[in-house]
Amino acid sequence: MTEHLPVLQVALPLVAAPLCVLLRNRHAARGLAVLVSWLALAIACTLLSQVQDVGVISYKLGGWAPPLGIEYRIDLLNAYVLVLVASIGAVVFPFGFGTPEQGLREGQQHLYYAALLLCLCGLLGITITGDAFNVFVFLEIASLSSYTLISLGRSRRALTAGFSYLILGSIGGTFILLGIGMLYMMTGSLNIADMAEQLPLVSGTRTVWMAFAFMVIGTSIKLAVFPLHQWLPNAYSYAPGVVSAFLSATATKVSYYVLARIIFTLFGAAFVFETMGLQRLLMPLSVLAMFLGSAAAIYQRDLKRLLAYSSIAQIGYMTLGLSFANVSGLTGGIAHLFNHALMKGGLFLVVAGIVYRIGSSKIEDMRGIGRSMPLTLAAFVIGGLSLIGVPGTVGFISKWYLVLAALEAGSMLIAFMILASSLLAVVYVWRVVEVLYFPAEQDPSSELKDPPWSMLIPSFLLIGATIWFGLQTDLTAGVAGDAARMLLEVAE
Amino acid sequence: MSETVGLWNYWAVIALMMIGLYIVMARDNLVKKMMGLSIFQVAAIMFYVSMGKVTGGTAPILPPGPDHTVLYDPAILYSNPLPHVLMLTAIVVGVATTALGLSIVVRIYEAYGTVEEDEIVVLDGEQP
Amino acid sequence: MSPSTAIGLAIALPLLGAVGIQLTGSRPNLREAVTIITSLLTFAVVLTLYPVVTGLAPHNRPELELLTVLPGVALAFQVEPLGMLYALVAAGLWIPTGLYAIGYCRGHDEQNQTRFFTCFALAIFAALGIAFARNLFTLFLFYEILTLSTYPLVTHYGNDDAKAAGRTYLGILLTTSVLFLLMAILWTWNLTGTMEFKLGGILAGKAEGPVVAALLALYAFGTGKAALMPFHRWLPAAMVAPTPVSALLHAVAIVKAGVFTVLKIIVYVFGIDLLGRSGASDWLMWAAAFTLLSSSVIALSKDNLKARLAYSTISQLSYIVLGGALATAAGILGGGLHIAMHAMGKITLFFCAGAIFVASHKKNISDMDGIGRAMPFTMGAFFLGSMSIIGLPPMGGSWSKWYLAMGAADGNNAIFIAVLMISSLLSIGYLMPVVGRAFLFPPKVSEHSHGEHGHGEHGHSEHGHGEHGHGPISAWLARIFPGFHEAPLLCVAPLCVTAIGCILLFFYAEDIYNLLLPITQSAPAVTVER
Amino acid sequence: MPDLLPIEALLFGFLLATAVVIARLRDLFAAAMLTGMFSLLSAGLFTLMDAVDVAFTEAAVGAGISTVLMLGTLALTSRQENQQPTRLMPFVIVLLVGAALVWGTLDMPAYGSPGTGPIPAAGNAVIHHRVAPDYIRGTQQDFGLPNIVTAVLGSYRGYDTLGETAVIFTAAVGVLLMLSGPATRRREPAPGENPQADATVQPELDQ
Repeated sequence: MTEHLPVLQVALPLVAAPLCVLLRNRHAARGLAVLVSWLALAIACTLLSQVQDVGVISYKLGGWAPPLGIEYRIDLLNAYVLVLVASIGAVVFPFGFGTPEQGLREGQQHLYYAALLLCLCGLLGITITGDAFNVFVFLEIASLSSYTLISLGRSRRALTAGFSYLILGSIGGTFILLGIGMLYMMTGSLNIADMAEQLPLVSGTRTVWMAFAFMVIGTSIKLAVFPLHQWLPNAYSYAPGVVSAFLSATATKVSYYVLARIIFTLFGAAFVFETMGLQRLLMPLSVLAMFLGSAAAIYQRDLKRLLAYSSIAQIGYMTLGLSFANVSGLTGGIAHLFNHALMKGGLFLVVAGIVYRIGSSKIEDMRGIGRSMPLTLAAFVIGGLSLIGVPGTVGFISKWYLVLAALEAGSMLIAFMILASSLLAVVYVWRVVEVLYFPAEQDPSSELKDPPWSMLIPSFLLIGATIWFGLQTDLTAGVAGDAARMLLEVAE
Repeated sequence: MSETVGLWNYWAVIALMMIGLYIVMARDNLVKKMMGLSIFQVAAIMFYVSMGKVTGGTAPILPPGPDHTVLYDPAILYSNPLPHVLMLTAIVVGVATTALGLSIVVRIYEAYGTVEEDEIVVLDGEQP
Repeated sequence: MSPSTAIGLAIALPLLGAVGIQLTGSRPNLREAVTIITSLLTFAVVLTLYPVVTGLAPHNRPELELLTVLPGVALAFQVEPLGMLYALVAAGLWIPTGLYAIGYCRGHDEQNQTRFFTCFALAIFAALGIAFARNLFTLFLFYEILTLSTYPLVTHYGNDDAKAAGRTYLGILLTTSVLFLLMAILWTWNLTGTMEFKLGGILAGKAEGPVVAALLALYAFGTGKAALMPFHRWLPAAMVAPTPVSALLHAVAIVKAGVFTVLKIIVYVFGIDLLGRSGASDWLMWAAAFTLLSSSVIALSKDNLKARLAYSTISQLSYIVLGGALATAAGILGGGLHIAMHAMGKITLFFCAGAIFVASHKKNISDMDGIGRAMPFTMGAFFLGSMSIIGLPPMGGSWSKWYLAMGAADGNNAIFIAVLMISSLLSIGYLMPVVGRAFLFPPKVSEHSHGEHGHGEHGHSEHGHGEHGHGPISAWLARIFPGFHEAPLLCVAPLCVTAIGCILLFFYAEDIYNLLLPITQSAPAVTVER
Repeated sequence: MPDLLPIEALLFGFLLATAVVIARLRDLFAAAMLTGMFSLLSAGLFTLMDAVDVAFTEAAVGAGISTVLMLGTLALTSRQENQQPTRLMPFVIVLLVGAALVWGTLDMPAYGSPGTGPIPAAGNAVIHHRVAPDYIRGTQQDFGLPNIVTAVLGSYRGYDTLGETAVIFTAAVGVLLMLSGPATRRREPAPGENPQADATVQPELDQ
C-alpha cells in the first residue's frame, strides 16, 4: 500500500471530484472534499517522512521505466511543497463548515467542491511529477479550475478578473509548453531527471537558451513575478474568500516550486546564474516587487486587494532568495514559501470571516469592528506581525535567512532593502489594525460578533502556525535548508 | 542547402503564433481574444508536430503482419509518434480553455452588457 | 527552587498575571488583587536570584534554554549582573507603579482598565525577558514584544491624539529596531557566527575599525528605546498616555530597556577592551553629549510638566549611553548605576505629575503656583526626586553622576566632565522652578478662580473618591489635614515610597556597585579605586 | 520528399492569410467561421506531417467543437466587434517574442532531418533516436497494436491521458458553474438600449 502513496496523492482528489458531482448534495460533497483533503495531508506527511528516511522516491506510473513512461519523483523539495499544499487544503476546505457558501446558487455547491478538489489535484500533480509534459497537463487542470473558482466571486468584477487570468495564464501555460518542446527537441526526453542529464551537452545552443527563457517567463506569469503580476490583484480581490485563501497560499507557491525546479534541477545553477545571468534580472525585479507591491498595498481601500498587493511583495522576497543562488538565500526563499502560505492563507481566511459578518471587504466599512470581534482582531494582528517579520513569527525566520544571504553575497544594500521594505509592511498592516482597533465615531452595531467557530478555527490554525513555526523551525527552515543544499549540491 | 533553409517551417509556425498572440494582446473584444488564443495554441501544436516529422518517414502506424499481428520492420522509417501523443492532449487542453473562456465571456456579457474590454473598464469605474 | 526555575518563573509570572487579569476582568477588585500579588511574587522571585549572581563566578551563571529556534540560535535566558539590576528595577518598580496605576485609574474612572492592566503585565513580562536574555535573538524578541505590548497603553484613550502618538511611537521604535538593530544583529552573526553574550565581547578579533564603528552606530540608533537623537520623538509623543504609562515608559521598563540594551551590547558584544582600544565609540560620546545637552535645553522651554519630564528623560538616558560609550570601567558602572538611580528619581517625578493631575487637573507648570501648600507630600517627593535627577547628595543620583565623571576622567575625555556639569546645571534650571513655584509662589489671584474651578471639579470627581472611594484612612487624613487636597492615597503613598527610595539608594549604592563590578573585569586597567 | 514542400508552403500561406483576416475582421461571425477554417487547414498540414491522429482530432475538436462554441457564444453576446485603434505596444512585444523564437530556432535540427544518433548536439534531431524508437519497437512487442500513437497514449503515457480527461472534466465543471450562476447578477439591457456600440456608458460602481 505504502509504495502506491505517490499515485494516491494525486488520484484521490482526482477521483473524488467526479464523485462530488455525482453526489449532487452540498453537504455530502463538502464532507467528501474535507475528508479527501485530510487524507491527502496524511499521505503528504507520510511521503515527507519517507523521503527524509530513504531519500528520493521514484514511482513508475504503469510500471514503465522512465524515460519511456511517466515517473513520479519525490525528493525533499517537492515532498515539502506537497505537505504545504495538502495542509492548506486540509485547513481551508472545512472553513465555514455548516454555513452557507457565499455567492453560490443552490445546486452549484457540489460543482464548487469538485472544482476545489480538481485544483488541489492539479497543484499536487504539478508538484509530485518528474515528467515535464505531465507538469503542463496538471498545470492546466490547476489553472482551469482556478479560473473557474475566481470567477465565482460575488462581484461581477470577479468574472473579468477570472477572464484576464485565463488569458494570461494560458499564454504562460503555452510558453511553458513551447519551452518543454524545445528542450524535448534538443534532448529527446521528457523526463526531467533525464533531460537534466542530457542538457549539458547542448547547453550552448540558442534553442536551449530560448527554452530556458520561455519556461522562466511562463512560470513567472503563473508566479506573478513583477512585472508579470497584473492578473493577481484582481483575481485575489474578487475571488470568494476561501478561494483567495487557498490560491494565495498554494498556487503561487507551486509555481515558485516549478521555477526552482527549472532553475536548479533542470538547467542547473551554473547554467542559470553563470551562463544566463538570471540573477542580474531577477534580483532588481524582486527588489522592485518588494517595494512597489508594498507601496501599492498601502494605498488600497479594499482589504483583500491590500493583501493581494502584499503577496506581490512577498513573492519578491521569495524570488530574491532564489536569485542569490546561495544556501541561505534559497533556504530563505523556500522557507518563505511555506511561511507566506501560512500567514497569507490565514489572513485571507480572517478577512473571509469579516466579510461573512459585515458583508464587505472595504477597509472603511471595518471601523472599530475589532471591539466586537476581538478574536478576529487578534488573528489579524498576529498575521500582520508575521507579514512584517516580527521575531517570534514565521516572517522573521524568512527575513533572517534572506538578510544573511544578502550579507553572504556581500551586498549590504540589498540587506538594508529587505529590512526597509518590511517597514512598508508595518505601514499597510498598521493602517488596517488602526481601523479595526480604534472605535468608530458612531457605535458599531452591537449584534456584531466574531464569525462562527467553523471559520475561526481554521483561521486560528493557520495564524497559530505562524507563531509555532516562528519558534520551531525544524519543518520549515530545517527542511528548506536541506532542500536548498540538495538543489545547490552542497554538502551539509 | 544551408542549414537555415531547413527551418522555414518553424518560422512559418512562429509567424502564426505571433499573429495569434497579437490578437490576444491587442484586441479589446473578448471573443476575439479567445480566437487569438486558439490560433496561438494551434500554432504551438504545429511546432510540436513539426519536430516529429522525419523526411521520407511515414505515419507511425505499424503494418499488419500475419495472423492478426502487427509487423515491426526496422527498415520502415516512421515519423516520431511522441509529439503526436503529446499534442492530442494539448488540443484537448486548448478546447477546454476555449470552452471555459467563452462561458466566462457569456457571463460577462450578462453582467456588463458588453464584451469589449475598454467598455468594461469604463463600467468598472475609476479603478483599473 | 533552582536558579533556572527561578528565571523561568520570574518571566512566566507576569505572563500568567496577564492571563489572570484578563480572566478576572469583570471583577475589578479581584483583578487588582491579581496585579498586586503577581507583582509581589515576581519581585520576590527576582530577589532570590540576587545572591546567586553575586555569589558565582562570571563563567558560571544560571541559565535556562527553552528551545532552539534556528541552528545556533536559541531562545535562552541567563542571569548576569547588568540584567539582574534591570530585572530588579523593573520588577521592583512594578509594585509601586501597579498600586499607583490602580489609584490613578480608579481616581480617573478610566475606560478599558482590564486591557490596561493586561498590557502592563505583558510589558513587565517583556522587560524581564530582555533582562535575562542570553543572546541577541532573545533580547530582540522581547524588545519587540515590549514595543507591541505597550502600544495599546500609549494609545489608551483611543482618540485622534492617541492614534497619532501611537503611530509615532510604533513607527520610530519598529523602524529603528527592524532597520538598524536587526541589521546589526544579523551582521554580527555573519561576522562571528554567534549571538551569545560573552564577557569581553564576541566581536573582538572578528571586526576592526570602521566596521566596529558602523556596527556600534547600528546598535546605538537601532535601540530606539534609548531615545538617542534624532530618534527620540516617540518619547514626548507617548505623553498622551495616562500617567502610570508614562511612569512605565520612563522609569520602569521601556527606556530602561533601551539603555540597558545599549550597555549590555557594549559590554557583551563589543567588549569594553575593543571599544576602548579602537576608539570606535568616540562618535557615540559626542552623539550622546549632544542629545544630553540639547534635550536639557528643550526641557527648559516646556511648560507642560510631563513634556518637560520627557525631555529630561531623553537627557538622562544619554548619560547612560555616554557612560557606555566611554568604555571605561567607571563609565560602565556609572551608566549601570544611573539605570537604577534615574528609574527611582524619574518614577517619583511622574507619580507626582500624575498626582497633581488627578488632584487638581493641572498639566502646565505655570498653573502650579503655590500648589505645594495643598499637596505638601506630593511636592516634597517631587523635590527629593528632582535632587536625585540633578545629582545632589544625599540622593542616589549623585553616585551615578560621580562615576560617570570618573569614567570621563579615566578615559582622557575630560571634556565630558564639563558636559555633565553643564547638564546638571540645566537640570537644576528645569526642575527646581517647579518646586519653587509650588512652595514659594502664592497662588495667583487670576489663577485662583481657575484653581477654584479645578478645585470644584476635584471636589466633584476626586474628593468624592477621597472620602467614599478610599475608605476611612483617606477620610481620617482629610480630617487632620484640612487644608490639603492630595490625590487618593493609592497615588500618594507610592510616590512617597519611591522618594524615600531615592534617599535609600544613596546609602545602598555600594551594593549595586559590587553587583556590577564583575562585568567590568575585562576593562582597561584603570579602576575607580585609583 | 522535396515535392511536398510546395504544398506545405501553400497551406502555410493559406493559414497565415486566414490568421491575418481573422485579426482584421470585425464581423465576429465570419471570424468564427474562419477559425474553423484555420483548424481544418492545420489538420491538413498535420496530415502532411504524418500526424494523422492529431489531424483527425484537430478537425473534430478544433474545427468542430471550438467553432460551435464560438458561434454559440456569439449568439448569446454580440456579433460585431467595436472599432478600435491599432496598438503599437502589443505589436512591438510580439515582434520581439517572434524574433527571439526565430533566433532560438537557429540551432534546431532542420525540419524533417532524421538525425544522426542519440547524442544531443546542436542541429541533431536526437528525438528520433532517444525514447521514440523504443515506443515503435515496444508497441509491436508489448501490445501488438498497429497504431503507435494509440499505444503510447494508452499505456506508456497513459497517465497524461488520464490528465487529459481530467482537463475536460475540469472545463465541464467550470462551464456548468459559469452558466448556472446566480441569476441576481444578470443585467438585462434597458429597453431600447443597444448593448453594442455603446461607448458612452456611464461609469457605475459595483454593487
